[in-house]
Order: sequence, then C-alpha cells, then structure tokens
Amino acid sequence: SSPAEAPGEKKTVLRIGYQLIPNGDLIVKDQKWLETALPGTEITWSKFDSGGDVNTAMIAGAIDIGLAGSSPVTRGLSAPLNIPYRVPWIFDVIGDNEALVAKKEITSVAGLAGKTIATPFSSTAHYSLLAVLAEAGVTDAKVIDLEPPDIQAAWTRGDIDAAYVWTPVLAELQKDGGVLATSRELAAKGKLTADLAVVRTEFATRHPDILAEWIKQQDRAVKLTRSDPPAAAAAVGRQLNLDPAEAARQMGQLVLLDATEQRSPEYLGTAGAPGKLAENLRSAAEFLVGQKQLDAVPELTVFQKGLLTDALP
Amino acid sequence: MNLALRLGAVLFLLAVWQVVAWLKIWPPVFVPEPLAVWDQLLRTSSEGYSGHTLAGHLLASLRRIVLGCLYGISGGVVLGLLIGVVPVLRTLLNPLVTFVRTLPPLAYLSLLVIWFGIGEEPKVWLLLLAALPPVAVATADAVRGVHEDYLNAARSLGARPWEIPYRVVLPSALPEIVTGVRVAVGVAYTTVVAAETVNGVPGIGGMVRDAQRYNQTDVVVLGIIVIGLSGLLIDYLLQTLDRRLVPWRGRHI
Amino acid sequence: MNLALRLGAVLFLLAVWQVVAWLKIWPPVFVPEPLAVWDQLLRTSSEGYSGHTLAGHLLASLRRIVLGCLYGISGGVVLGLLIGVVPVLRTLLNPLVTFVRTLPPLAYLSLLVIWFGIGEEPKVWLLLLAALPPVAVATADAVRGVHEDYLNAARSLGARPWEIPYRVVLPSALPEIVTGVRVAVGVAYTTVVAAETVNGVPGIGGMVRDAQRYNQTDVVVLGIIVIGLSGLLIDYLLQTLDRRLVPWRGRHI
Amino acid sequence: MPSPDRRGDEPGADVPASGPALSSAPAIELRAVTRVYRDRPALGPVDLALPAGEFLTVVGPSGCGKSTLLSLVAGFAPPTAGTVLADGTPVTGPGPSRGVVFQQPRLFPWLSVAGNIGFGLRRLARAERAARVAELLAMTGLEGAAKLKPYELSGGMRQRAAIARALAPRPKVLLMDEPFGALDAFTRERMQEEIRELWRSTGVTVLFITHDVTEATTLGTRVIALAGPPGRITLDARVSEGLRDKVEAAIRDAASARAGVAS
Amino acid sequence: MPSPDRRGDEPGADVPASGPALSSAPAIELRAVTRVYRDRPALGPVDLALPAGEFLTVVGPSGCGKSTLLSLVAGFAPPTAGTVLADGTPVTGPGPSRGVVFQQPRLFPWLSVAGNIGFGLRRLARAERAARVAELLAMTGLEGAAKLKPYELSGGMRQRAAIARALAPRPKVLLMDEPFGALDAFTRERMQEEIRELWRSTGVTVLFITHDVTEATTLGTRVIALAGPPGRITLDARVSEGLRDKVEAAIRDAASARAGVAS
Ligand SMILES: Nc1ncnc2c1ncn2[C@@H]1O[C@H](COP(=O)(O)OP(=O)(O)OP(=O)(O)O)[C@@H](O)[C@H]1O
Ligand SMILES: Nc1ncnc2c1ncn2[C@@H]1O[C@H](COP(=O)(O)OP(=O)(O)OP(=O)(O)O)[C@@H](O)[C@H]1O
Ligand SMILES: [Mg+2]
Ligand SMILES: [Mg+2]
Repeated sequence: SSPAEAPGEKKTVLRIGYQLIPNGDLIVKDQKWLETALPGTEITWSKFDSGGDVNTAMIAGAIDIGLAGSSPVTRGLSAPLNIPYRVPWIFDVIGDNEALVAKKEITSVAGLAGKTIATPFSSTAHYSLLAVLAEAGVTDAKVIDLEPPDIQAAWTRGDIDAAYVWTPVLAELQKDGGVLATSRELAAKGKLTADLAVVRTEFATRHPDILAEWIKQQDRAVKLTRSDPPAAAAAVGRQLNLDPAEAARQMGQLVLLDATEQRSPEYLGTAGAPGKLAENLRSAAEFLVGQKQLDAVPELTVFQKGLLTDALP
Repeated sequence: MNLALRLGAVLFLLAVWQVVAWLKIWPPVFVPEPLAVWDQLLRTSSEGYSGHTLAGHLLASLRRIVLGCLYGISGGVVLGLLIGVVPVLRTLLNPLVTFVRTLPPLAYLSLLVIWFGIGEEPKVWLLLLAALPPVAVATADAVRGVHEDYLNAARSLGARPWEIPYRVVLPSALPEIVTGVRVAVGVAYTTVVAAETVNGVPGIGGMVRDAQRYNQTDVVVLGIIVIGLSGLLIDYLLQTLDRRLVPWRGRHI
Repeated sequence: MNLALRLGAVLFLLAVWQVVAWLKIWPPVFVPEPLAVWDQLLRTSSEGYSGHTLAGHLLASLRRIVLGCLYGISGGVVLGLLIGVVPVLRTLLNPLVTFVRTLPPLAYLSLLVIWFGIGEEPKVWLLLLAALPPVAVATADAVRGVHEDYLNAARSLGARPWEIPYRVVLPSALPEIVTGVRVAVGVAYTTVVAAETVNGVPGIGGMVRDAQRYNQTDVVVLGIIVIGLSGLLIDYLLQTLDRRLVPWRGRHI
Repeated sequence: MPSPDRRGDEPGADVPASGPALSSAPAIELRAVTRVYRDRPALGPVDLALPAGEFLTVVGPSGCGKSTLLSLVAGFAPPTAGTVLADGTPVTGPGPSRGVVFQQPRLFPWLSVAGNIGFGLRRLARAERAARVAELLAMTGLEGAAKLKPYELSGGMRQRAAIARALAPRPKVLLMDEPFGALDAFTRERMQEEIRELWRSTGVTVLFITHDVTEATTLGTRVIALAGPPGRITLDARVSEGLRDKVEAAIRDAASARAGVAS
Repeated sequence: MPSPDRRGDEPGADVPASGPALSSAPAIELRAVTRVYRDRPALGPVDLALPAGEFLTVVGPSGCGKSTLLSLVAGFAPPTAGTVLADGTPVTGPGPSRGVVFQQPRLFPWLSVAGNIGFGLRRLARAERAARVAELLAMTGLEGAAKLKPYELSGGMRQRAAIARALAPRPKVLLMDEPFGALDAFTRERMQEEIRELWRSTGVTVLFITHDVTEATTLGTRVIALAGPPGRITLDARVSEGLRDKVEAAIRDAASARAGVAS
C-alpha cells in the first residue's frame, strides 16, 4: 500500500518500528549508524509497545522494518493475518530476561497446580508459560492476564502465586520469589522464543541494498556488545533511560547472535536451507492452535518462506 | 415513523459495512463481514469465548459499569455540590478534582492493583474514577447557574443552610446533572476495556482484548457492538428519566 | 486568602506523600519520594528522557491535545446543535453518537492505525473522539433547555430558521456547552497515554509508558504531575473564559 | 450574514407609507379557535376578526385565556381546533409580520439592551440600525441603559426594553401582553402616548392585553372581554363614552362567576 | 429530614397571637443606606424606620431603586454603605422573619403550586401543612391549580402563587414588590382586601412596592415616594385624605426630572 518513497521526493524513506528491548537495535539507533551509512535515505524511528502493534502497523503499511516477539510473528505469518513480511534478522533470543517466578514455597512447576499465575497474554512470556505448564502436565492452574506493572502490584499484595514475566519486573519478583523456569532453558528444549526483525516483503525486494546495509549495522552492533561491552551498555542505557551497569546486566540476560551465528541451521539458516527457526515458529503455531489462539497451523513452508535468509551477508 | 427511520438507518449502515467488507478497502482482518460477526454472536452465545458465554461477559461488565457509575455519580454529585456551595471547599477541591480528572487511567492502573488487588475492586474503582468527574464538573457548574432568586426565596422561606443543597440546588441543577450523568456513563463505558486489562475475564472488555491480540476481529467487532448497544439502552433509560424528572426544561418561569 | 489556602493544601498533600513514602506502606516502586520526583524534573528538563526534554514531551502532547480538543469541540457543538435542532437528525444521530461514545478507544485503536498510520493523525483522532461526545451531549441537552420564549421571540423578530442556532440556541446554551468543553478537555487528557501507545515519543504519555516499562516510577509520577498541572492551567483558562462569556449565569431574567 | 438587498425583504419596513387596510382580508382572523392544555381547555371556541389598522384591547380576569389567545395569534402554538389567519393565510409559526411583547419580558440575556433592541434589525445597514436603536431607546427612556445587560435592569426597564425590541422592526401587527404592567403611572402614560402616536402614524394593527380598564377603554378603538377558562368573548365593543362601566361589569361577572372555583 | 419538635422553631409561627410592636426597636430600620451596582449608584443614602405593625407603601418611577431598597431589607444583598436592621439586629442575609414577594414571580419550577406554597411549611405536621396550603390556595383563588407546575400557570396565577408562598409561613415582616401588578382589577381588589385583612388581624409589618397611586394611598398607613436613581426618599407621609395628589405630584416630579436622561 504505502510506498517506501515519500511522494514528490526522490529520497527513499526507511521507516523503522522499534521497541525498548536491550539489544543491538538500540545501539544502532543510539549511534545513528544507519543515518551515517545511508546518507541518501531518510530514516524514521517509531516506538512500539508490543508486537501486536507492530503487526498492525505492518498491515497499515506504516513501517518497513519492525521488531516483534516470536509469538506475534507466528500470528502475523499465519492466517488470518498473513502479513506480507519476512524475518531477516534475530535481534535476540530470549534468555534469562523472561522467567517463571513463583513464591518461595513453590519449588517445582508441578507445584503450580491450582495456583494463580499471571502473564501478559499473547506475549512470548505467555507462550513460554503455557509451554512450561504443558510440559509439566499442569492443567488446572489459573492463568490470568496482567501487564507487567500490574503483575508486580499483584505480587506485592500476594494476589498471585507465580508469574511469567520479563525484566525489570522479573528482577523485583526474584527478590522474594524463586525461579522455576527461564526462557533460556526452554530454548534449549526447542521452545525457543526470540525478538525478531520483520521487514515488509515489498520493501525487501525493492530495496535489497538498504536491507543489507541495515543488517550490516545490526551485525556491527552485536559485535560491539562483544568487543566493547561498556560502550554498548552506555548506548543501550541512554535509550532505556537506565544507568550503564543496569543496562549491561539486562543485556547479559539476552542471547545476541551475530550474522554468522544467525546463518547456522539452528536459526535462520541459508537461502537453500531454511533454519530451525521456521520449525520453532511452526511448533509455536501448533501450540497456539491448541490454546485456541489460532485457527489452523500453517504449513512449515509458510514459515520457511517467512525467513529471509538471502539478505544475510 | 421514528422507528422506521432508525431501522432504515441501521439497515443502511449494515449495507455500507457489507459493501466495504466486499470491496476490501481495508484489510479483511480489520473489517470482518457482517455475517462473520453474526456467526460469532451465535458461537459465543452458545459455546462461549475464553471460557464464558457472551451473556456472561456482558453481565460481568455491566455489573462493574453499574457499580462504578453508581458510586461515581453519587460521589460526583456530592463533590459537585460541595464545590458549588461551600466557598472554602471550592478553593480546595476544585483544583484537586480538575487535577485528578486529567490523569490517564493507564498511568495509575497499577496503583489501583496495589491498593485493591486484582478482583472486582480495581475495575469498579477505575470506572468510578471515570464516571465521577463529568458529574462533579456538571454539578458544580450547574450550582453556579442556579438562579440567585431561588436561593433567596428559599432562605426567606426558612430553609436552613444545610437544606438548601437538596431542596433547591439539586432540583434546580437537575437537568445539567442528568446531562453529566449521561456523559459519565459514556465515559465509564469507554473505560471498560482499560479496566479489564487487569484480569478482566469474564468481561466484554477482556473478551475484546483477548480477541484483539489474536486478531479475531469478528469477535472484537461483536464485542464493540454489544458494548455500544447496551450503552444505547442505558442512555435511552436515562433520557426517559430526564424527561420525567425535568418536564420544565426550556420552560422555567 | 485563596492562594494561601491552596498553597497550604499543596504543602499538606506533599507532606502526606512524603510521610507515606517514608513509612513504605506501599513498595517504593509504586510510591517514590517527592525529592526523587523533583530530581527527575531537573534531570528530564536538562538532559531529557527518551531523547527529548520534559518540555519537548509536554509540548508534543499539548499540541495533540489542543488539536484534538479543537476538532472535537467544534464537531461536538455542530453535532449537538444538529441533534438538538433538527428532529430528523435527532432521530438518526442521537443513537449513533451514543453508540460511538460508548466505544472503548483501546478496542478501536488499531483501526485508527490502519486508517491514519502511526504519525500524528491517529493520536489527534483518538483525542478528537474522546473530546467530542461530552460536548455533543452537553450541547444537545442544552438546546432542549433553551427557553421556548427565546425561540419564539427570535422568530417573531424575523430571525430565519438557519439563523436560530447561532443567534439564539448557541448563546443560550453557552453555559452548558462550556461545562461540556471542560469535561471534554479532561477526558481528552485521560486519553493521552492511550493515544501515545503507538509511536508516542516525544509525548508525555509516551514518556510515562517508557518509564512504566522500566519501573522508573519517579518519572511516571513526574509525568502524571505535569499532565495534571497543565490540565489545571487549561481548565483555569476555560473557567475564566466562562465567567467572561456568561456573566448572566444564575441571573437570567 | 448581511443580505445584499438590505432593506428589500425587511418585514413591514414599508408599512409607515402604506397606511391601513389595503387588502380586504382581516389582518388577523380567528375561526372557531380552541386551545386545550393536556386535558384542560384554556380557550375557545373563539371567533374574531381584526381589520388592518384596528387597535384592539383585550381584558378579562386572571387566568381566563388572554395570553393563550395571543400566543395562538403569534403562532407560538397551534390551536387545538380551528384556524388562525393572518392577512388571510393560516398562521404556521411566529413571523416577523407579528411583533410580540411577552407578558414576562424575555430579553435575550446574552445581549445588551441595545443588542436586544437591534436583534430584529439584522437586515438594516449598520448606521441605520444604530439610528433606529437610539430612537427606540429614547422613546422608552432607556438611553442610559443601552449597554446594560438585562439582569442589570429594573423590572420596568426590562418591560420597556422588551417593548422597544418588538417595535424595532416595524411589524405590521403588534401583539402586546400587559406591556405596561410594571410601569409607574407617569411612565405608563408616556408609553401609552407613544403607542397611540405610533398606531396613528403607521396604521399598525394592535392586539393589546391589559388588566387596566381605563387603559382598555381609552387606548384603543375596540375592546373585547374574555371570560374563562376556557376563554370566550363575552363583550366586543367599539370604544365609546359609557364603555368603561360595561367593561368593568363584564370582568366582574367573569371573575365572580368562577371566584372560589377553579382558576 | 422531619425535625422531632415540629412546630418548635417555626419562624413567626406565634406572631398571630403576639400582636404588633412588643420590642421598642423598629421592625425595619435603614441607616444611611446606599447601594452601588458596579459603578452606578442605585439607591441612597436612605434613612428609614418602620415600626412593627406599619403598612408602608413605596412608590416611585420605574428604575428609581424601589426593588433595590427591598432587596436590601430582605437581605439578598448587603448595602454598599450604611446598615440595615431588622428588630434592632443587623440583617446579614435572607431570613424566615421577612417574607418576600419578588417583582417577577420566582416559583420553584420543580414544585407544583401546592409544593411551592408548602415550601416554607417544612416544620409543620403533614395535616397542618395541607390545611394551611389549602387555606392559601383558597385565599388566592388557585384551588383548581394546586397540582399544576408553574409553567402551566397564567401570569396572574403565578403572581398569586408567589404571594401565597410568601404568606404561608406567617412571616413577621412582608416585603412585596408590585405583588398585584399582573392582576385584573377584580382579582386585585380581592387580593388587596385579603392583605388588608391579614395585616389587621396579625399586626404584620408590610413594605409594599406599587406603581398604582390609588393602591399606595389607600392600602397602607404610610407612603414614601422615591426619586432616582440613585433612589432617595422625596416624600414620607401618613395616609390621609389629600395624599393622592401629593403622591402623584412626587412621582411626576421624580420621573420628569430624569425623563430623557439616564434611567
Ligand atoms: N443586578 C443589577 N445590576 C446592576 N444594576 C442594577 C441591578 N439591579 C438594578 N440595577 C439598577 O439599579 C437601578 C434601580 O433598579 P431597581 O430595580 O431598584 O428599580 P425599581 O425602582 O424597582 O424600578 P421598577 O419599578 O422598574 O421595578 C436601575 O437603574 C437599575 O438599572
Ligand atoms: N403552558 C401551559 N400548560 C398548561 N396550561 C397552561 C399553560 N399556559 C396556560 N395554561 C392555562 O391556561 C389558562 C389560561 O392561561 P392564560 O395564560 O392564557 O391566562 P391569562 O388570561 O393570560 O391570565 P393572566 O391575566 O393571569 O396572565 C390558565 O388556566 C392556565 O393555567
Ligand atoms: Mg397572561
Ligand atoms: Mg422593581
């Protein structure tokens, strides 16, 4: 719908939807690397609060590249949304920054039977929670929908027994609760959740050069987190309004992958051989269908086509 | 005549909707067909959605709205009278009420959770906080609009200071208070989804949120229509009440 | 006197807040100390927050609020007059307006994004949709309250049918319309955070949401206070305007 | 919204020149008119024809239906039965050809006295309008009150302002409901003189309700007395020498007929 | 909120028995009272003492300050300078000892006629209240209108209802602003008789504004004429044979002094 070129102007526009998550994207934004690397392109940054909003903006054609969790992306690629976008990059694999915390006296996931557990619905955390419960065979837990600040409030009052939530609320809960599972552990068991980049297919075909440059800068950001952690933390901290130490701590909980790692069969794979991320997304879809959150599980090829592997350097 | 006109208008709107849906001007995910919504009505009424039937969701929300509005309207009338009648309280309460009524619920929702938990209380409180200001403002302004001769007459007839508010000010301000109440109920309605972000199932707002996040737009639209229709009904009752209570509207002497 | 009273009240509230913060009745994450908020005021004013200074956030939001309110109020007055004056339109528009004004913004926000993108338009539209109903309802009700003798007098004096609304109905309904406007501005304010969930930086609402996400409650409270104070100021201006425009309030003959 | 032909369609603007009774139809005619409020009959059946240029005064006890009669002629309300005609055409609503002074002065509270008086002069040029307003302010003795708002006026001043407002557009028919009720004897005499002079010079048709029998029998050309409710015409006479006594008797009869009964 | 001792503190409830002038202080006293609206002086300085039991009528041209005088005595507004005393104590606001009939009948629109009349009888027992309301309805000829709302009344009926409402609680002082202005001659005579009878039997103190010179010179015991604005007392006389002419001259002088000038 909405063209990537602003009407009446020759200058190409790259409209980015970002979220406040301590990964490389914020470094790129903070350091203005894209603006420097693409002097002929006008770059706009729009902040979003959830992957759902990013999906909506994608449908509206209001952004070209966005950040969304693997759950929203799964829904976006499936019917009825069928959003014409693809995943060219994994911003981060969710690790210790999302976890299931329960009251001290509950020591195992099985102990959650009959308890009240809160999580923000339709988020990656929600998916992870359902996965954990299903794996442990807990069917009678009361799962309720709360936003993170409300989770903290309810936790303080003792209205909930456990919550699957992310930082910084997670850290607050951990102070007087025990971690029963983390998304890092789940990823190891194949229930991977991640923050993914999505690019409008039309934009990707029309401006492969811009996309390539975008990926290059993301890769550069990931590498910076390894080569110069303080600089990376400072940049992220500026964006999150956090001090660098806290930013560094939060970044440490995520798994950031550079381009080479993303090309591995484990993740995006290569042009001929789409990576396991597609299967991850599909099993997430299966799971969502089981939870009546999706109508039907799309073919694996839908997700394989959803991965845009040929843009990786 | 009126009924025919209205029926015609509804049919017209339905037709426009159907055409828009056919033409796919906007993505179908956002504009479901009328029939799909109708299907959802039948489905959610029988099978339910998120574990509750449509009626269950609606009743839960209506209960919250009615409670919140009752408290909010009562509080608003009392606050408005105090602000309008007692000068010292006007000085103190007027800015406070104005301050509070500008605050966005999404910003203080978690405070309500801290104070009132995740049960019915925070939702009713939020609806109360939404319904109170329009009534308070309308009442306070209406009090300023009470004709001074009514007040003078009442005092000359031996009404005590504390009787004035309910014997003169309230009835005289009634038309505007009813207007405030109508606005308040509307505002409470618009807040129901925000209120039900906190553990809001069953509840129409909770249902709409769930559906929204899973892009089941037909359910979203169904929820919106149910909300709107029930609001229409309540407003109709209020307007009837108004005509009963204030036959002298536009004909005061 | 009034000023002293108000200052005293503000100091009192500050003291209560400080005590509550000291006593840690609620976790500090929810009740930051006044000084911490003051610190944030200085910091966000100089260094900024999320890339914009406090003034930048405030101005961006105020712009949206003012625009949304202007459109909403104009639309509300026109709609209210139409509903109040033209019987056929009352039959058709009254239910429609009531229906629309019960719809929760959080349920149709994504439609606004689809229609208007993620720039200023959807935000201004949302604020417009928040501000319009109170004005429309107040105007329509006020029109019904216009004394029939004024209408008769105007027609006897040769006013044409199309002149009646702005020469008689509008000025006569002005007090209640101003009340509606005051309510509307308040409602628009409460909606600003919802409006700024999508691409809301700069913007006070966006700032509050960012801060909420990272538990920076001092910034959240700062944002709330700034929102409240700016609302207070606008309301003060409206009330002054009201006294100017309607000196006969309570003394119509 | 100033219209291009500024005086062209001004109602009654040419009456001063035209003089009384050009058309053969009565200026005002009521045919078997009745008016019922909810279930309480207030007027009629009343038949009445008022030739152009007539000055009719209406008397009758309080609550007998005088104001109701006037409101029907003004077009404020439709009759429950019967027809009201003005210049031979049925009255369907208030119109600029019939100027009205209400029993209670309903000045527009948002306009000054001058603004109220100028309300019906929208189609005049600015200067003309100002001149006419000044003229009427002088006539009603309100020069000093031009800028005051209605709530700042005394009762009598309000009534005079209301009279000036009704006279301003020079309507062909003047309907006045106890217009001098709140005026002292002196001011009242002066206003009577003004109205009589206006009537003499312009040939305006007047329907004038009053409860002052002297006024009724001296000001106009014809007097009717109503008895009611429901109001019926019990006396209809041309003004003459001995009329005063007849009119007083009529009111007395009408009033005592229902004294102690429903009013 | 029915009070336990229902008649105990009813204002003026015992006046009928007590008769006029028990205390030596005048019922109403004005000392060098002036009243300025914004920058326009409306009244004064006025000095006036009204012994209990006096029936004072006030005349004066329209806009001279009569209603302003009454509003100060009623306590609706404080004087700009000077003091208003009732029974020797300064007036600080309206009170049940001073009943008021407004120049424009301000009935409570949300109450029926009976409800309006009963408004000041809150402290009476139900049956007593009903009896008193019926009595007043009869006295003002409004029996048939008890259940009507004010907007359903004719102008004269409104005025009578307003009079009945003010009389109901039997105030010690009655302040009446042109109370019979909208009444026909017959009804007016009847009401005059009622008021005179009331005054005779209860010794109530009356301040009665009128623009009818005959009424002024026959109804009361004393007449004052005001000239203004700002209103000053130009004549203060006990009612006697030749007073009518004097009063008429006074009004004429006052009115013509400012005719054509500011009103
Ligand atoms: N509320 C007010 N605000 C300003 N000026 C006022 C107000 N009320 C009265 N006035 C002015 O005070 C003067 C006296 O008014 P007042 O009502 O006392 O006259 P009055 O003697 O009762 O006249 P009338 O016989 O016409 O009722 C007038 O010039 C009037 O314009
Ligand atoms: N709006 C109304 N609704 C119901 N009844 C009304 C209404 N207006 C007048 N009436 C009734 O109609 C009858 C006649 O009223 P109207 O006002 O015509 O009397 P009037 O002759 O003008 O009396 P007055 O001299 O007291 O003004 C009265 O009995 C009154 O109660
Ligand atoms: Mg009348
Ligand atoms: Mg007066």
